[in-house]
Amino acid sequence: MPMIRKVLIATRGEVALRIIRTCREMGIRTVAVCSTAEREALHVRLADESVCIGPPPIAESYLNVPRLLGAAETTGADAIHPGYGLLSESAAFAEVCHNCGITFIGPTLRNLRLMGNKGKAREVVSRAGVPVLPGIPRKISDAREALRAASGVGFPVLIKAASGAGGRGLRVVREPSEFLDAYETARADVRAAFGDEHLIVERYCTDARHVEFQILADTDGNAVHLGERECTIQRRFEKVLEESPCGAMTPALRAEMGEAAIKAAAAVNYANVGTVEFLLDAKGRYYFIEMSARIQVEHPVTEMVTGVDVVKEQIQLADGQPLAIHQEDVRLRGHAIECRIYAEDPVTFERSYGTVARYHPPGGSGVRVESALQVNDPVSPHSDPLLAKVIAHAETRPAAIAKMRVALREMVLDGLPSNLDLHRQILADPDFVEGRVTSSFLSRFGGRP
Amino acid sequence: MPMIRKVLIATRGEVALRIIRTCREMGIRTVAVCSTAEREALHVRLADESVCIGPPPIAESYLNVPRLLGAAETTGADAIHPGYGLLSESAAFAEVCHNCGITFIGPTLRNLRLMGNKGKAREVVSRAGVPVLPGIPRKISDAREALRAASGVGFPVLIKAASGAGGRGLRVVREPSEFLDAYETARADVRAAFGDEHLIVERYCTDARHVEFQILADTDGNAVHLGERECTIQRRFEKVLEESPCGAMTPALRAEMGEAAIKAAAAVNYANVGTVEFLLDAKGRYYFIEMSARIQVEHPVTEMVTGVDVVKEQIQLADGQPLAIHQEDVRLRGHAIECRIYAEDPVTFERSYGTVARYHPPGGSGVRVESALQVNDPVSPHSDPLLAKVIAHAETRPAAIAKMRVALREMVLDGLPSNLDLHRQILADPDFVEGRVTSSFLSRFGGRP
Amino acid sequence: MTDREITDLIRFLIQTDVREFRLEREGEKLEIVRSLPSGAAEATPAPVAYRMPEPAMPVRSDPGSRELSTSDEEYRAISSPLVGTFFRCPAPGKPPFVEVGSVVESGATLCIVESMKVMNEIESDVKGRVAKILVEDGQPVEYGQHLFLVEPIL
Amino acid sequence: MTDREITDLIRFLIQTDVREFRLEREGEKLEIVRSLPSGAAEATPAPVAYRMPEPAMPVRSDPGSRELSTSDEEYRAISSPLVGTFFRCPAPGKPPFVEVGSVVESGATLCIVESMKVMNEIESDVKGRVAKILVEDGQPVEYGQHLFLVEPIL
Repeated sequence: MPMIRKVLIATRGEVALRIIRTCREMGIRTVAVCSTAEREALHVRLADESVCIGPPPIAESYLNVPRLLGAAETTGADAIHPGYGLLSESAAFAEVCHNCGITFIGPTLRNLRLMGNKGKAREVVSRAGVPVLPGIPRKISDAREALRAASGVGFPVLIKAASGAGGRGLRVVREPSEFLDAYETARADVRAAFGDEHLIVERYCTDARHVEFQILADTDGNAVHLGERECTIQRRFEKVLEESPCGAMTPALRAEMGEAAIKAAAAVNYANVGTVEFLLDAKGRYYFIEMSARIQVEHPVTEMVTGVDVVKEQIQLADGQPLAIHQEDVRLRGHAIECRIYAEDPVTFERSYGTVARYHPPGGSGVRVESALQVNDPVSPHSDPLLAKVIAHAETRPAAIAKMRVALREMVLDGLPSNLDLHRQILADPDFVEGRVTSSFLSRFGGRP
Repeated sequence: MPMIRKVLIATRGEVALRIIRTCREMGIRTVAVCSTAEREALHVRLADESVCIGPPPIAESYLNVPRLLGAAETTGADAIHPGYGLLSESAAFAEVCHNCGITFIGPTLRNLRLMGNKGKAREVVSRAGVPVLPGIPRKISDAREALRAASGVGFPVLIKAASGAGGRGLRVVREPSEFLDAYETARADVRAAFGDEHLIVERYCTDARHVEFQILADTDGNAVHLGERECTIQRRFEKVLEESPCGAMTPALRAEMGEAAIKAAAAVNYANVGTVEFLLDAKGRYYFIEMSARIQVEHPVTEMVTGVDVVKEQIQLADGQPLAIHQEDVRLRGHAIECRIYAEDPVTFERSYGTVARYHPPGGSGVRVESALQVNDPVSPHSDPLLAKVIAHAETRPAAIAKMRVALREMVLDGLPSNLDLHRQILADPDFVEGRVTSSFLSRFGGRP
Repeated sequence: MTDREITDLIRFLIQTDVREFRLEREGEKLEIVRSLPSGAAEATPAPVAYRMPEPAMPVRSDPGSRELSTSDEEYRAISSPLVGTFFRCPAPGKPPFVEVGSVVESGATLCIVESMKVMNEIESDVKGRVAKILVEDGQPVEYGQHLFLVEPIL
Repeated sequence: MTDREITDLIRFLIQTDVREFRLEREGEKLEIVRSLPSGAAEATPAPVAYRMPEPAMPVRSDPGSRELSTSDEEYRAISSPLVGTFFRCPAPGKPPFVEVGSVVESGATLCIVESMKVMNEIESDVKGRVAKILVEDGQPVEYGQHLFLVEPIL
């Protein structure tokens, strides 16, 4: 029997609704939180209870730890699900939850602390025998030192934040002469975002695929992987469209990379749901990039091909239950694609705003929608720009592509610009259809890369 | 290569959208038709082309054969999909289509003519060795003769129309003294509905289950079944909730009944998609009732457990392509439930009307929605009262029930009364959960049975 | 500010929700106004034209003519009672039944709508002057589609 | 201000609900307008007759009182700046800070909202007479929930 009886969901939008669904199936009560601007949001309407926790800016609401914990306290929630983004990878938040006797639905405090230090995580994983990209595994704060190190690694290089998640601070530098400017910009960006200006530098692998493995692990060291996701189609290091399985994968390579992913997780004593991210080059060589210590936006493609409810596993593992799935139970069936529908200007690709005037999510067989969008919902700078995820599942990749095309053609979303047409273009692109995608793929559709 | 290039869809609502989706996946263009009241309907918006064919009453629009064919002619449609209900089982309509060189997506003319005569169909199937209920297998038009015959069959008996589909005219008579009244009412009802006052009488099987087999058959005599659907939960002989597989089924009984269903189809040289309906009593005895010569409302539960797109098969078979599925390819996976959401008063169970004020179809993993509903859609006496079908699929029946409960709790439909709460009650009923359902099940929820 | 600094500033601004930016400094004046929706605009959404995933079929009369005829009481619209193909002439090579400006009696034939090889003559239900012909010869028409506007003569 | 200071300022602003910012200093003029929805629009959402699948939690003040306080200019609403439990008394067994009819100075403590074991005193931001106490003692309150209506005394 689970100990968790009531979960406070410290996020909003599609993922809050996603978590509500699984909690309901598990018989767990749910508490939604919202800002004053989102009292009418669907996650608030559909949760068992709701608490308003602050004004619209996320820093004062969804990121406000005292009010989140106050809400957990007054509603008697015994666990907090942080979703993705926001506080999901904050060791500090997990620690406060722990101190208040509230289960943080995520990995251990030690896991979060280690993963928050990308250089250190890279080092630990490398020592366990998992290949990593050539790079400087420690925090660098001095620009001259960084340039020397980068020259040793060999250009092009990627500059990224030593802490924090997402695409913030990421800069590709192709020539030594451009390095110092890029370094200073990245440092400023990262300092503003995370309050920590340390960066790390590694080889930038051009035209590689981004392939990640979904991991489930318990505190007793049992671990399985649920196969891979291909997330190569990105813009500004933000994923746009994901698939499972990866088109370039073979059963032998999957077994090897899956093993490596489990090895990486074991090296850091990882417990809970996590994702081990790799670059896979054209020659079939793969390199560990980092490990995501949370549920990921793209987890549904894994659920479609494996039949495993990743959020349910996450809650059970956080509840201290042993992992019930064995590697030999995991079978991949068919092909799944996810399209992330963002509030985004179709020309500039910048965030767009407006009020949802008309909305029809696609339906039918093999089509899954994750969205909390409603007609009349305002989409403001404080809203989550991820409006909906459309997932198509079919027996083969061509059939999944055909199904997704039909779904995107059926989808209606009026009232603000979105990237729906971009997805329609991607699904019609001959290279995409043939599976010839690399990280530069999206640049052909215009806008800043 | 299919010969069919453009399909006119001679229906509306959820099934029209369902057909559009499969046509798109097959690369077939679609033409929607609508009444003047439904120009803004979703099936019109989403089809490739649309034609308004008449005023709101269906007799002057969706049932108006000359205008339907005029629409096919002006748009160059080479096939017509009749959906279910409306003209789907009209041999006369199929014949006109044939004479105009337009493919009727359904069985052969001979099939439709024979199935339109229930007594004759029953006789042919019985002669092939498939068990039928005791009854009078011919049309009866004289009341006294009918009463004599009914007494021979043994009460209770069921009176039904010799032609036509659906629940019209159906009457259960428990005592000889009630027979003549019921007979006259049924006759008037049937005459009004079908223009043919002939009735047939058969034994009424109390507390039996309604179990039907989905059949696919080509003109070369190849046929397979896709397992069974349980449709026992009915009100006034209209199905409300369906499942696949049936809880009372065993692999041996499925093989036997599936064989009987194929035998029944073969006895009438059936070609296309069809459904063979049986009553299954508590002792495992089964009786052929009738064969539905069309796609059925509840086909999605079969699609969920078999992975077969029944509409795609239907179009291919109507196009003269041989059946590509062999019986040994058909494997049932998991359990699926469908809830039909009707515009229906929750107390009187009479049709309800209004304007859709708020609508959120449930989403997430394993949840399929078939609906063409939009916010601001008017629901009038001329509208299709079937607003949406919600289908849940999971590994086991209890898991599918849990998923459906979550989906129904998530669903938002405001602006007119519906049977959403009735479904929530059914899903919470201990007998339903244990699988103890018979045809009288719904009477416990009030209203006329 | 150099041009580079200005473009950098703009690149930065478009990542934010800043709508208007004005700076006066050392004799320079810079003003940047973005095309973000204003708060007021959000509160009262403008009527949204529905974006069709696919073009609508040409069969329909354009909404403009439909509005004109229903809103303008000067004219009576003659609409199609069936679905078929619109012909202005009784047979190929023959002159049209009517032209703009023709005066017709009630019951006079205005055009043919062919459906399933049957030529259906469409009559005026009013005496009047043909003010507008709304459909091109040989075009498909749907049920209720306006074909002519007739100015009644009392 | 350097460019860097300006971009830092904007980075800060977009985390707040500031909509317009104007600064004149040492010959410099800076104006920044964000595209936030106006506060007025947010404060008065159109009443929606939504049927809740589940009863809402009691934490919320009832909409009636919220309307009263915002629409009625006679009263000023004192709302909760945090999420916690509302207590009218400084300690169990002690008399309440205020009753209906009490006259309070600006800055006077009206109640306690306990959150995470911390007793937060909530003060009146106006001199006035307590007109209504909107929450029961010991009940949970959410952010922005109205706790008291105070009739200002000039």
